[in-house]
Formats: sequence, structure tokens, C-alpha cells
Amino acid sequence: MTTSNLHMYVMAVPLITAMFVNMLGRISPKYVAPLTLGALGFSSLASLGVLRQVLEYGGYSYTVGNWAPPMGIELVIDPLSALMLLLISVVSLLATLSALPMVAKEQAGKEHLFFTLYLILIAGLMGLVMTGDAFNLYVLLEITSITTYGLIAMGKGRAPLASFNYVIMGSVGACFYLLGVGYLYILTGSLNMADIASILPQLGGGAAVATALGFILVGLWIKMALFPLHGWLPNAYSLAPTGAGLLVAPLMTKVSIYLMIRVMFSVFGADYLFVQNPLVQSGMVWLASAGIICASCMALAQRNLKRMLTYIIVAEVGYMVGGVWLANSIGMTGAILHIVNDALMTLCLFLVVAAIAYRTGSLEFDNLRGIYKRMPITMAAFTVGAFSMIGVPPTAGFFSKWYLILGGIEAGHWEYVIALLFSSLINAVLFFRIIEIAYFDGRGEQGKIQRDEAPLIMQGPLVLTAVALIAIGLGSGPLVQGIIKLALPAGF
Amino acid sequence: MKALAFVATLVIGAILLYGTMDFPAFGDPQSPASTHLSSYYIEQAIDETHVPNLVTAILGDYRGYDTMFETVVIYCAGLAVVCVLRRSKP
Amino acid sequence: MSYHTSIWPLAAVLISLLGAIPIMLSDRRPNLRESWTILIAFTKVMIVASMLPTVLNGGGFVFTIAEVIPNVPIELRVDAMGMFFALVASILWLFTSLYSIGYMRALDEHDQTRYFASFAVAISATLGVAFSANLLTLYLFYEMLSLSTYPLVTHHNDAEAKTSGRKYLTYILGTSIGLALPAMLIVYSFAGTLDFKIGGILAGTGATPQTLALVLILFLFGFAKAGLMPFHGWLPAAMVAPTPVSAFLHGVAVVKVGVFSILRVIFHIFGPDLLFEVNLGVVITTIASITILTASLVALTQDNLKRRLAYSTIGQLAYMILGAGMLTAAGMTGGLLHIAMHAFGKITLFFCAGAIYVAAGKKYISQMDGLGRRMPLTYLAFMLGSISIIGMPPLGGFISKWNLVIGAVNGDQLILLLVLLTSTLLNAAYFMPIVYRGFFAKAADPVFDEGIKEAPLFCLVPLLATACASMTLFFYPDIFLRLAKLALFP
Amino acid sequence: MRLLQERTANQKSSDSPIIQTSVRIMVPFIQLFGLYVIVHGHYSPGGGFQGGVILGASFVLLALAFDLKTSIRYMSESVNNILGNAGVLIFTGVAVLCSLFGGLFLDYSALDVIIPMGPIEWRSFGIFLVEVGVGLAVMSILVSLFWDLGSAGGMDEGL
Amino acid sequence: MIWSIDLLILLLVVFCAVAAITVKDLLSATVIFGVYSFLMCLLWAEMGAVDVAFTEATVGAGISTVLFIAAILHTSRRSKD
Amino acid sequence: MEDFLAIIVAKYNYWLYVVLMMIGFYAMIGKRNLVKKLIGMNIFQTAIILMFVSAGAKFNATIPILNKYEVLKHGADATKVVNPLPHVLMLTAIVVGVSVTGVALAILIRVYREYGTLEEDEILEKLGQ
Repeated sequence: MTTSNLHMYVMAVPLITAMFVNMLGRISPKYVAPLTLGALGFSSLASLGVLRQVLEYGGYSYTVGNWAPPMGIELVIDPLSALMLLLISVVSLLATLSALPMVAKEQAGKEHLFFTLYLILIAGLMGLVMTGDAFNLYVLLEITSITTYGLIAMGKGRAPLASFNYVIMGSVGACFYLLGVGYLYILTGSLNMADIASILPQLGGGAAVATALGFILVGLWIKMALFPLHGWLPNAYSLAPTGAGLLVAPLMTKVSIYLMIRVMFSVFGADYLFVQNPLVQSGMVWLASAGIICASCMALAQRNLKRMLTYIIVAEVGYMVGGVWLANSIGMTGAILHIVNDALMTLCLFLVVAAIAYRTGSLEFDNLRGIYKRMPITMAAFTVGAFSMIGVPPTAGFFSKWYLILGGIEAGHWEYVIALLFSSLINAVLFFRIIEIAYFDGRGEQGKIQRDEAPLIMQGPLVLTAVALIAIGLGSGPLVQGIIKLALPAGF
Repeated sequence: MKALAFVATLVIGAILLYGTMDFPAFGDPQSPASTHLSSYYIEQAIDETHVPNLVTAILGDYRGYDTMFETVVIYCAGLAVVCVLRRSKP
Repeated sequence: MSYHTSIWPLAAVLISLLGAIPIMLSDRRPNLRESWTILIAFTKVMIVASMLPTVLNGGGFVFTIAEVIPNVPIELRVDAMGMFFALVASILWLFTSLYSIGYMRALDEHDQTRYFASFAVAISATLGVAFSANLLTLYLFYEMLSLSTYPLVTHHNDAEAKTSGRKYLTYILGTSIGLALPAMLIVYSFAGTLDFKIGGILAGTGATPQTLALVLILFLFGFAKAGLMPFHGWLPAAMVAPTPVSAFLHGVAVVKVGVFSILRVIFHIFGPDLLFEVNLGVVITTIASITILTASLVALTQDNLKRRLAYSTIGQLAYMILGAGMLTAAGMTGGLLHIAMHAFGKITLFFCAGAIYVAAGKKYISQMDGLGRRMPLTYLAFMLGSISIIGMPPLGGFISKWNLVIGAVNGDQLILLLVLLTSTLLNAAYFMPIVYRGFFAKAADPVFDEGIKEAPLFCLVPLLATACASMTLFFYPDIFLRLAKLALFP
Repeated sequence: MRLLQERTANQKSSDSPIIQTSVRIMVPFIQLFGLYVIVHGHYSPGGGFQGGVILGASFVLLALAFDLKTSIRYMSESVNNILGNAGVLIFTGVAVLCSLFGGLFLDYSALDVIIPMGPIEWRSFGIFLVEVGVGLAVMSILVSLFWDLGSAGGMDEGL
Repeated sequence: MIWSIDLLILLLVVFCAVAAITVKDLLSATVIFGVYSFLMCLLWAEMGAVDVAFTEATVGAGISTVLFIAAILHTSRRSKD
Repeated sequence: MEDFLAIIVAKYNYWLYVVLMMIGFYAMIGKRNLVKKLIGMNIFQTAIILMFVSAGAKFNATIPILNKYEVLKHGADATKVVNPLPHVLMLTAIVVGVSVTGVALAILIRVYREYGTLEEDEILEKLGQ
């Protein structure tokens, strides 16, 4: 076989390193950092190689165990999954840099356990974006879920309760997904996505296919916290230990959206989804719009930075789901671009959260007064992240929003356009409220506030992410033309 | 709350029942699930792996990738419980 | 018209953006910091001026920064219209820098570094707007300007400043995201490009008149920096900022950026021909006329000098849009020219207001009786400025207003003529009493006013210079006239 | 506090010599059966997972009949941890090894390079290796699950 | 596979499931759940899924129940519904 | 009526799995006791497993463990052997189920430590204070 195994190593190295982190970390916590960083660094480089390879020679399918696809498990490495692979590895590498001091502070004595789960979670996410098998997807989904349950429950106070609610909701979601897969299996006798896709049209729709679609999608929606099913997310993410939030918040929902795209277009096909069921399609856009507006409004009511961000995550999910269901190529481009951008924006803001939590330990708005004087670099990065969330050019967030709105205009879904604009405005209010507190309050406090930045290892990724946001914004032309155009699912 | 849960349960049950309408009859050897992949496994697995227990053959080889992650899942569960519960010893 | 690829446009924009860095770094050393400010301002004028001859000869420069969206790069292009605005902005910035130093030092303000840095970013954004080659680039710099002026508005850090800052952002960001952005996207979805092109890009794209009208209205109100009613509320609120900010940004740069953006849209996105065809000029002129009259009337009632100037600005801005909306050659020229003429006049007035505050600590017109005798030079400049705004010879304002009147006559739009004349009377009515009371009224508390002298030299020189410039423009309006003609009828 | 006393009272009552002795006798047989299930997975129902659970159950039984400390004496915590890691490592290691030796991920026949015994036999043997890994991992994880849940994380007397 | 036995066990399973979620004492509920698992495992063995049945017997009826009991002994037995 | 009965008889397994699933689902979202929720989750999972296993069942078929030498000589008859694939999938599902249960129980103990109760409404009451 000439096919390269590189993408397998991207996933396998963090997985195997996890065991070593667990074993060696028991002996001394000093082994944890080099192992984790080394594995993720390797993954980042390797996934870059995979992406280059895919862009040069086109996507390919990989047969695990050398069994031809419907028998064995197939992995699909196309530009979209290669892009996601790179995104996951880079985001997790940056998040880890900041998580290391944070975990050492919050979870002293449990670093090795934390980072074992953490690395397995990353490996699970990487496996998720590669897989082309419906059941394998379920298993990987459960890996990511269980690790996340554990990571979140490590938090203090109310965290276990939030985590328990997440367990229940997550199990319902996973079970629904499995139900859908079961229906598909009973109908087609296959678990391979491409194979199912080739058999489904012969069945000609029907009640069972529709039920399968419904349950698979609802399962994934619960996992991605789409609006009416989002109840578990704000508590779970805001109460999670900061180190876990750094990884979970930017990646989990985005990967779920990727999975939705994968399942929708690799299994059911654009024709079945959009042409045969136009009502569902426009209904979904309405739902996404409602979700954006409601989540934005709920974000307004929060008085805690981290909690506010979790509601923004819910709103952003609405952006991407709406973009996918607009059923045109511009909307789809916007959704995929927004997956990348939103992962980085959320990462940037959560890195800021981590840096502030590291120094002050509190994220209530009232305690952020004059924080600019204390942590100027952190707050500068926060400003860039906030601008990106609002959608101020030339930060990355503007350009994905551009495509999404354009897609909405093209599809004639004005409610979606209005929802996006409304949410941008709300975001402006949300973030300027904090900027006002951070920059212009706190003059009344006596004495000059000393500069007290987070350690360099936390600042580095922060600055890097902020710069990346602007760089991706300016480079979004080549990004869209060179990668995302190739990554659009078939039929666009 | 309970009433809502009850209604949701009924709705979901009804949808699932509605979905089963298209299913092949129970125990039918000609259903797609029993013909498409499974006949390949039954006929070829022993030739290809020399393992008489088909379930083991599929579990360990054809779908070994799943099984690997299954092991990782339970490993994670063990770790997660330690993370969540165990008080760190001095 | 041929454009050379050149780094100069980028240099002109970036110099003050990068200049913000040394300004921030020399936080502890005010002298060094202010030398930087002046040095950068001077270099900037030089760079802009060096490009002037080429533009006057019908050439131009272009520089592409990044290709971000298909057919829409982030691109800077120096054409006549951009040059026109850039020239005004960069020259006035030089004066404002000098004036700021005097003002801030005299009042011993806090956070001066933040002030100067934000100022540098703001002027950078202003030039960016001037040199934008397409609507996206313009929008980018427009937002940058909004955000960089926010710290200036909230400069005082107190409750009033914060309320004003909030109001400012709500209006400016709200309209630009809520109205201008969708308008831009609709244009893009029709035309497939956002490039500024003489004659417009919307003609022949199949957009219905209703859509065009919608887009036009979205743009008119979306660029709320132009202060068209009812989206003018931010301007009086923003007057809590230090006076140089009001003078330069809210008298010149920010508001003119709004007007400039609208003119760009009218001239180079829609194109006068298309507007004429579907008869949309009426929409523009109606909105502008209402704004002119209402703002002038409100200005009459204001006692706070800066607020009166703010309302005057709102009215004057609408003149420029009114001129463009006439869709006649003279009208459009007049509208464009009024950007320059009003800028020199209004900045003088604001400088004077600041000088009065520095020297006498007075904000309200009713307290200023007899002050002209204590500060004769300041009041002289104030008089010149107001004459220019009213539009009487021998000051620059006359030229643009004359063109506007001609435009109204040529277009057989007698109602507009009436509007122009009425508002001129109103202008006189709210400016002349100030001058009159300054020179001739008896001071209420002469003993208290005893110690008042002219403002410091750093304040006084710039305001005299701009007043003189305003007068010079009446006699030598050539450069601006030629640029305006080049911009409109190449 | 009262709950704790009740629990210790329960503890006493369950310390019956009959149960303890029979468990002591049964445990080796259960473990033998567990090993059999793992090893014989190719030919009969069972395999790594079921065998691992049975092995784990033997330790759980010990912990139930005596107390947690006794079961920890039989298999210390760190040994348990190493076994668990080793189990998963065997599986993933074999998988990666396959790809390192020129095959695809988890393609056991590629290991023919190391000991040439035919690709099909290697598949059979590969499955066996993997099952052993699964068995080890499952056993140790179940034991640790019970230890933690049974003592609420304290690793003391247990139930 | 004999469908009448099948049906009988299925009905018992449903009965156990209902009992497991209605019984007020959690320890009883857990034990009933163990019975449920065991019946399930019979059902599967009878359908020819010996491996699944074996696993369910060891896990569902064995380990799961033990874990449940362990957790309940450390928390509380009572349930309001 | 005949047809209807025929449908019921032909698919009684699927029907009963739906009933079990409904019981489990109701317990998960309707019951207020956290342990009951977990029991419901397990019932839900076994219901799904039942569905999969039913999908693989065949009338008059043997278990999927064959005689190696016989098969190597004569080959196997696919209609006479139960479909092994769903069994494999469900082994995995069972493992996943017990893993989730384990983690959930651990979290439960933490919740109890924090609030001293396992009733959702009582916990909410305590949170409200």
C-alpha cells in the first residue's frame, strides 16, 4: 500500500502519549508537560502535512486493518476533515500551553489524570473528524463525552451537578444517534456512510429513513447545544475547571457541527435533505435564527464573563447550523469558515478568561474594574477577540459572517440575516460593556495598580491567537479559495 | 414537568413506531441487515482470520478500530471516576 | 485614468498607525511623545502632498493589501476624490496636533498617552477611508475610526463621558452593523463586486427601483457619522470629549468620513445617472433638507457653545449630501467642495471654543459677554470662521455655497433654493450674536474676567492659521476645485 | 456520622467466616475461569471483555467479603494502574506497530515481518494479543471503579 | 428460537422495567434492574446472541448492579418517585 | 384486522423495544431522583441493544460460532447463521453503557456530598437559597 499512515499518527500519538502521561505522571508531575506538548506538537506538524498532502493529491479513503470499506471501517480524509484535523491539533496545542499552569494551580496532584483525559479527548475529536463509519462515530462520540464528563466534574461546587445534567443530556443525544444508526442499519444492512448513501436512494425515502434522519440529527443537536436543546451547555462549560473549558469550549460544538455536515451530506445527501424536504430546510433556518436571537438575549442577562461566553457559544452554534441549512454554497462556505474562525475566537476569549482567572480568580464583571491597567496585553488580546466576535473587519469573524449573511440574502432567508445582524449588535453591547469596565472604570481606586500579567506561557498562546485572528481575516481570501472551496461537501 | 416528559415520551415513541413500519419482519433471513454485510462475514471471516467465533473475528479484526476505542472508553471511565472521586493522598 | 501600483498610499495610512507604537512607548516622557506626534503629522502631510501632482495630472496610485473575498480585495487607491479628502484631513491634523499639545498641557489632562495614541489611529483610519478602493475597505476603516474614537469620547472616565461613549457607539456601531453592512451585502449580491467605479456599479444589475431605494436609505442612515436626522444624536453627546477631539474628529474627520462615505456611495456605487433615472435624488434631498432646517433651528436654542457648534455641524453636513442629491454638476461639485470649506471654517470655530475654555474656563454662550475684548485674536478668528460657515465672501464657504445655489437653480429645484437661503439666514442668526456679544455686550462680572488673556501660543497659532487658510481658500480654491472636477467628471 | 456508624455495624455483621472461607476458595477458580474466557475467546463465547470482567469480579468479590484493604493487598493500586495502562497500550501499540511495519493501522498481517507465520495466522494471533490487552484493561479498570465507588474515593474500608 | 418464550420473556422484561423505575426504595430498584438485565440476557441468548448475552450477564446483572449498590450505600436509598 | 395482527406478530420485538425505550426515556427526563434517571438511562440503552440484536436475529439459525475445519472445507450458509455484526456493535455499546454508568455514579456521589440529597427538586431548592 502506498497510502500514508500520517493521519493515523496524528490521532494515535496523543492517544498513546495519554497512557504514558498517566504512568509517568504518577511518579512525578514534571513529566506531564513535555509529554503532552510533545505529542500535540507532533500532531500539529503531522496534520499540517496531511492537509498539504490532501490539497496536493486530493482526498482519500483509508481502510483500517486493510479491509475493503463496507466490511472494515473506513476513514475519510478529504480537505474538510484535514482542515478540521489541523484546527483541532493547533487549537489544542495552544490551549494546552495555557492549561498547564492553570491545572497545576487548580488541580494540584491530579495533573496526570487531567492530562490523560485531556489527551484522549483530543484523540477522540481527531478520530471523529476522520471517521467514515456511522457506528465508529458513535463510539468516538462517547469517548469525547465521557472524557468531558470527567473533566467538567473535576470542577468545584456546582460543577458535578452540571456535569450530571450533561451526562443525562449527552446520553440521550448519543442514544438518539445510535437509534438513528440502528434504523439505517436495519434498512440498509450497512454502517459505512458511503455505502449507506449509495443504498438509500433505492429505498426512496419512506418513514423509516425520515425517522433515522430525525433521530441522528436530534442526537447531534443535543451534542452541539442547538437552541432549544442547549440547556446543559452554559452550566457545564462555565463551571468546568478553567483548563478543561479551554479545550472543550472552542472545539466540542464545532466538531459536532462538522459531524452534522458529514452525516447530512455523506449519508443522506443534499438532494434528500433540501430538495425533497424544503419545509424542513426552511424550518431549520428559522430555528437557527430563533436560537441566535434567544441565546444572544440570554447572554445579555449574565454578570459573569465565562457564563456570558457560554451563551455566545450557543448563539454561534445557531450561526453555523443556519449556514449549513441555507442550502447554498455561500452559506456552506460561511459555515465552514465560521467553524475555523469561531474555534479561534472562542479559544482567544477563553484564554483571556484563563489568564484573568489565574491572576484574580474571579470573572464577575464587578471584579474586572480597571483590569486593563493590571493586564494590558491580555486585555488587548481580549479586545481583538471581542472585535472578531462582533464582526469588525479585518478580524476573522467579519468574513465568515459576511459569507453567512450573503448566503442568507441569496437564499432569501431574511429572518436569518436579521438574526445575524441582531446578534452582532448584541455582541457589541456585551463586549463594550466589559471593555468599558476594564478600561474606563477603576480610576477611583486609590494608588496606582501594578502590572500583573499572567505567566508567559499563558500570554504566548493568547497573543498568538489574537494575531492569528487578524491574519486569518486578512488571509480569508486564499483560505476560502484554496481550502474551503475544496472542502465543500459534494453537491455544492 | 412530569406531564411534559410524558408527552415527549409518547411523541418519541409514536415516531419510533411510525419508523418501524418500513422495517422488514423480525427474524427474516432476507432482510437487508442479514444479507448485505453479514453474509460476507459469515462466509469469509473464517477463511480470512481462522477464528471460528465470528463475533470475536469481527470484534478483533474487521472492526478492531471500534474495539480499540471501546477499550479506551472504559479506560477513560476508570480515570474519570478517579479524577472525580478520589481525594488526593498526601 | 491610469493607476500605478505603489506603496505610498499604504505608507500614508500606516504611518500614523505605526506611529501609535512609539507614542505609547514614550508614555513617561511627554516631550518625546509630542515630538513624535508632530513628526508623524508632518510626514503624513508630506506623503499626501507628494502624491498630489500625479493625481492632478489625472493619474493615481493603487495598493492591494489582501484579497479577502472574491472580487473584493482590501485595496487602497488614490484617486481625485480620495486625494481631496486626504489633503483636507492631513493638513488639519497637523494643526490639530499642535493645538492638542497646547490644550492638553494647559488643562493638565490625564491619560494623555492614550489620547495621542487613539488620535493617531483615528487619523490613520480617516486616511484609510479616503484612499479606499472599494466599499469593503471603506467599511473596514470606517469601523476602525469608530472604535479608535471611542476612547477619545470617554476620555474623562466619568459617568457623563461613559454615557456619551455608550450613546456614540450605539449610534455609530449600531447603524454601521445594522444598516450599512446589510446594504453592502445586498449590493455585493447584485453586482458581485464592491469596487468604486465612476458611473457606479449598480447600473444594469437588474436591481429593482424598490431595492435601490431600500439600499440607498440603508446607506444614508447606515453611515450615521454623517449625522443625518434622526441618527444625529451621537454628535452633541460626543461633545463631552476634549475640545481638540471635538474640533478635529467631530468637526472634521469623523463626520466628514460619514459624508464622504455617502458621497462615495452616491457617486461610485449608484452613479448619478442611475439615481436620476429612478428619481432617487428626491429621497436624498428631502432627508437632507429636513436635517438642515431642523438642525439649524435646534442650534439657535443651544447655550453651550460646543453643542451649538455640533448642531451647526449637523446642518452643514446635510448641505454636502443635499448637493450630491441634486444630481446636477454644480450641485455635486458644491457638495464635495463644502467638505473642504466647512472643514477649515468649523475647525477654526472649535479651536476658538477650546481656546476660550482654556483661557477663561467658560462653556456657555451666556457667560461670554464682553470676552471678545479680552481675547481679540480668538474672536476675530471666530468671526471669520462663522462668516465662512454662513457662506459670505470673502471666505471659502462662499464658493461651495454658491455652487450649491447654482446647482439648485440648474436643476430647477426651487424648493431646495429656498431651503438653502432660509438656512443661511438661520446660520447667521445663531452665529452672529456670539460675535456681537463678545465684542459689544457688557461683561456680567468684569472683576472676575480681569485676569483673562489670550490662550497659550500652541492654541492660538493653529486657530489663526486655519482662519487664514479659510480666507485663502476663497481666493485660491484652485486645487480643491480641480480635484472636485477630476473626481466627478474625469 | 450516624450513617458511618451504621455502616460499620453492617461491616461487622457481614464478616461471616463461611462467606470468607468460601470466597477464599472460589477466587482462584473464578480467576482461572476468567483467563480461560479470554484465551478461549476464539472458539467459544467470550473474549477479552467478558474475561476481564470476570477477573475484575473476583477482586470485587474479595472486597465485598472482606474489605477493600484485603483486595488492595492482593493487587496493589499501582500494579492495577500499570496493568490498566498496559492493557490499552497493548492494543494501541499493536495497532501502531502494524502501521509502522509497513501495513495499515490495525492490519495484523503486516506483523508477519517480525515472526513469519503467515498473514492469516497473524490475524488470528493479532486478535488474541488484542483480546489480552482488552482483558487486562477491563479487569483493572473495573477493580478501580469498584474501589472508588465502593469507598466513595477514600480507598478505606469500603462498603 | 421459539416465539412464545420470546414473548413471555419480553413481557416480563417490560414488567421489570416498569417496576424498576416506580419502586420507591432505590436498593430494590437496583435489584429489580439486575433481574431485568438477567432476563434481557436470557432473551438475547435465546436469539442467538451468545456473546452479547454473556457480556450482559457479567456487566448488566453483575458489575452494573454492584456499582449501583455501592453508590447507593454511599448516598441515600430513599426516592420520592 | 388480519393484516394488522400480522404486522404486530411480525414485528413484536420492535414494538416491545419501543415500549422499553419509552420507559427508559421517561425515567431519564421525567423522574426527579438522579439514581432513577440513571436506571432509566440503562433501560434506554438495553432497549437499543434489543433493537440491534433483533435486527440480527434469524428464524432457525445457529449461533455465530462455527466449526472452523468444516467451514474451511465446505464454506458456510449465510441464512443458517445469526448475523454476527449487530452482536459486535452491541458488545461495544454495553461497554460504553457501563462506562457512562460508572462515571455518572461517581458524579452522583459528589453531588450527594455537595447537597446531601439525590432529589432534583430538593437540590434546586438548596441552590435557590
